[in-house]
Amino acid sequence: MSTAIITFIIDGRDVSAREGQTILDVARENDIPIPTLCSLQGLHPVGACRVCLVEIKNTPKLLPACVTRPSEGMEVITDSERLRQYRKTITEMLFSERNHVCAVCVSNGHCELQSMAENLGVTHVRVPYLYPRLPVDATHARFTVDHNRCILCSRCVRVCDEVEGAHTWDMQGRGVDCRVITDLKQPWGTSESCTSCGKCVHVCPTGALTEKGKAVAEMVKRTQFLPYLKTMRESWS
Amino acid sequence: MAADSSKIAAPSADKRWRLVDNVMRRHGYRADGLIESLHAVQESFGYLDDVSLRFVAASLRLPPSKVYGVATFYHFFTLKPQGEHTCVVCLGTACYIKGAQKILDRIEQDYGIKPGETTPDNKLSVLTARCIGSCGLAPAVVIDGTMSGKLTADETAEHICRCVGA
Amino acid sequence: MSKVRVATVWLDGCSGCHMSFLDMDERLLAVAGMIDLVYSPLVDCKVFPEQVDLTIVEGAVSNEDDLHKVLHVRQRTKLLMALGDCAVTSNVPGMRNYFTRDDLLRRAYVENAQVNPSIPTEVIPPLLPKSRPVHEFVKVDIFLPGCPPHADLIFKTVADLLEGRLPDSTQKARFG
Amino acid sequence: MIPDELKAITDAETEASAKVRCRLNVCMAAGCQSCHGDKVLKALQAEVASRKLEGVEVRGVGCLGLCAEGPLVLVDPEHVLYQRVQAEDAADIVAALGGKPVKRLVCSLETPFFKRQKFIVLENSGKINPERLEDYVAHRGYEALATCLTERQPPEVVAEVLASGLRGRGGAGFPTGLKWQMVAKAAGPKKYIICNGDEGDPGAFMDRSVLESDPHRVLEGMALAGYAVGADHGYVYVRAEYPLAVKRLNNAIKQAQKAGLLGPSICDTAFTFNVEVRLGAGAFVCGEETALIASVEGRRGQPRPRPPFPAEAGLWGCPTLINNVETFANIPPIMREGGKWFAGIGTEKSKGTKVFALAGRVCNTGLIEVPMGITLREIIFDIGGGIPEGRKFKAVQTGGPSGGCIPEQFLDMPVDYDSLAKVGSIMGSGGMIVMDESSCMVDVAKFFMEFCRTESCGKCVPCRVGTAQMHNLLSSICAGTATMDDLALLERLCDTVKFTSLCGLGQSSPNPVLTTLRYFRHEYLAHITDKRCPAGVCNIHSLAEVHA
Repeated sequence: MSTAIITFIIDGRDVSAREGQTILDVARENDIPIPTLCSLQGLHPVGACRVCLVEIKNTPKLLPACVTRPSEGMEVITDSERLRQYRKTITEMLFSERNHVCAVCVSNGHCELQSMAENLGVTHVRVPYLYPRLPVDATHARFTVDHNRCILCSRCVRVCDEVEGAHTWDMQGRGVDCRVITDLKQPWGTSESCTSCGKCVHVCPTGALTEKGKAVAEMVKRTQFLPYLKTMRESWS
Repeated sequence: MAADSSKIAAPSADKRWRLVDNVMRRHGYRADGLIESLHAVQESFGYLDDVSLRFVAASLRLPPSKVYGVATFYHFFTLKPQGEHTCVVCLGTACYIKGAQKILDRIEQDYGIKPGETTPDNKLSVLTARCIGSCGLAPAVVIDGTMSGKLTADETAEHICRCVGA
Repeated sequence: MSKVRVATVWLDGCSGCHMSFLDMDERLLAVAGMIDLVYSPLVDCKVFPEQVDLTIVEGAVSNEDDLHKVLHVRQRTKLLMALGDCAVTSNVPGMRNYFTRDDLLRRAYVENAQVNPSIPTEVIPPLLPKSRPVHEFVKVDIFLPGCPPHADLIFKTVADLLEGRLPDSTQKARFG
Repeated sequence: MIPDELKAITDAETEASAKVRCRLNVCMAAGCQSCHGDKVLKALQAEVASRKLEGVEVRGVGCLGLCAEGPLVLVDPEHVLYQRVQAEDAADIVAALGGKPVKRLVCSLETPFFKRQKFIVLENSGKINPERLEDYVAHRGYEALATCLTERQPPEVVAEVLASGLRGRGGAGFPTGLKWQMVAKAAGPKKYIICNGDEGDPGAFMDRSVLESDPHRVLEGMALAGYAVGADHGYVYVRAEYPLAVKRLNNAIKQAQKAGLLGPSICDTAFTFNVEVRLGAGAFVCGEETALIASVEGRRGQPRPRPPFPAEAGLWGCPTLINNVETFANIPPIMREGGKWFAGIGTEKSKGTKVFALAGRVCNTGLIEVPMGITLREIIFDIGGGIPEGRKFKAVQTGGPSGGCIPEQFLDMPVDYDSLAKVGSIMGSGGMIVMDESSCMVDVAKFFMEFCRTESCGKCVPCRVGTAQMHNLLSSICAGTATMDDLALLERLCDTVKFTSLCGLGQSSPNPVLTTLRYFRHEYLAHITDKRCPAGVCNIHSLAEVHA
């Protein structure tokens, strides 16, 4: 079966996409950086964090690169003053939403939110901090969930459902009251469905999910297993 | 049917579980019957608790977290038992323009409860609705399932007093 | 050429940013040659002077004294720099913000007190309801996050300012 | 059921009604029921029975429109409308039959409220008993379905809808015919029809009224859609907050199934169409197509990015046609009278009529249907009877939390999709809330933002955090504690949320703020700089409190 090839333009460069590829996939293949938070290779994209929005010529709407498929001749702009401003504001919104105290976080230096801010030149947060009171659940033998540092990207929910197949995690409530939960919102340590595989910890972009007893320098997340598992399973089935 | 052969036993002998099970069976114990099933639980028991959520999750073969996620996403569902009497104040635009907030303030003043709360003696719960579609009669309140329109804060207070006192 | 009048202010912070400032080491000599340090915890001066060219603020605004000070300082300063995460984000001082002021004081001065448990009413300035970053109260011209910001970054920023340039906005500075 | 059988029902109904000398139509829609219309119905029935009157029929009908004056009773053939009827009035009303009407209860039908309306969607509303299939059939119900199934091919049905120029009545106004065409062309052995009755706008009750007053019309519209696009299964998604509408809809589905108008081999053709009711559970965002699909599938009602559009991949990945209640209700008359007839009503780009729920600070609150292109002034001051208590008009809010507040200077603007969009609002589903000088526009913006904040699904960052932040800023403006910097931040957040949110709810959530900022900026400034609420609504903190 021949695969259709689509040629289009990203930031003035001619690029080509195989069928099924998203703008983000093609940009990565061509070393064109597009910031992302909720997207992770090996998980279904959800288009939720909105930092990967790109401009498409002659389209009034901004579209998320992680789910948008290119069409022939499409002209994509991944970086503009307007996009930078939106990305900055969205990042600031995330910092304001919960209690991200980088200085005392075990993920300090390995955090995707922190480096997003650094790369976008976010030197301060212009929207008022909301300072919600949120719990830390350390009932699991090996892992901790700190809701103060969660950005609700749903990577943990997806990896647990799509890859591990346990579906221990889900999201409760809605709006700013959303919270990731295990089983019936019970302490993680009492979850009957959790297999303690730790995939959720390693896909978590921030210090919300961490391993117990790890020092700052040690708590580096490893996500390489994901595309590998995915390939293995595809070849298996 | 495969689902029937491994049917999940009801949590207790309470006959209301049969009503819940009927709804789930009507939907073939399929996942898409989840919201309808939760409606059935709430209609039968007044609220959703861990026992009923686990029962529904097991019957529909759904992860508990997913059921909990759905139950908390929809504001029509409540995970707390309600008081003996309920007063739903509509907060649709028309009702808001015509003073629904004053009614809520009055209830708070009289009973010390805010929307979503129940009095300590468990007599009265006050809730809000985003719009009950009775805008022509704004402001509207639903007391123990009966809708009344065009009420002032005083009239509502009297009305509640009659219901709770009775 | 007259020297640039510089002040540093210490609000609710650990003084680590001031330490990092001192970590400029030998470069301090070069800086010292160009500035007049008119007010600072590092010098003996009780009154914040008028017409300060640059004020570097460390720490979050947590109590009434902090608030009064930062408003006063802003009035007398041309350029105001928020130095470090406490000044920029409220950082660790802000971690008390999920508790009410009363709960916090009771915990600190009553429940955890060994002797004479009572909430102080004198000497200690009253806490604001929340500990907040400086820019939520006054205009801040330059932000330098970090806990603490690295001495090199402080030097580069200060050097830029002393040479009359606004600091390079693309330079990487990060929280934490 | 075949066309001849439908005709037999019609004939039987005509014959039966010939024996009826006099008919008392009691409004049994939720509005009138809530002010004890059901007791009026019972009292009238008892009165007629006790007097052993022959040829007098007392029956419940759908919405008569003027909800503000309910309970309403319409007496035919005299065509006298009684308002604010109580059970105690039954004796007087029955005694007056055939003679002089009961003066103290009469509501004139010669007012603009009734005269200026044009009924297509509501043509049967208040005329038929919504709980009887026969009554609907006698009013040419299911005629269009029977004719189309036996005489016309599906593409012809789509062509008729295209020719009508009908646009979606749920909010965005996408051309209905195009949508049908997309689904009809989509490949797939299985397709679905969804009727969106998740009328979530606070201040809107059009769908509720249609479902309560004429449920078969919606089912017929759905079946026609199913035939046109090749779907054999439909879902009606109704708010659980509308128990009466749900009851009548379920009743109508059962009747239609029994009569062979739903189910297998409809009208003795190969066409099969089943309809199921799905209850909403209180989530405004489920009015958004993809969230609605998630909800029908039993999941959290969170939208997903489009494309793919539901017309290509909707319910369980199958091509799915989603239209709202009012859109489907327009279909039977379009099929009966022709697309050309429909296109002759309304304006060039907005055809037909629109049902509005008129509410707020206006004399005649209730449900109205008007031709597109009528002006706001005609609606509010003629049909609505103007502002009560001699107060002054300030703004009219259309489109709910996704719409905007339109000030006096645009009152003479025609009501159509494009004109409303031009002034920063939207047609929306048809909520129309009138506000007078006693409303503070900042407070109104805050009200809508509070709504969006609690209805935000939480999936995308700008809507989840942005609506909460904007609500906080609006609250502090209302409290008199905000600065001009806060106002600038509010405007920046509006822009970010509008252009970066995932779905329509988020993208349009700043609209009430943007329109009030555009037309009532002075009210914002009064709160911020003068620490004063011009309407006297907001509880402004004194300066001393602010500094404390």
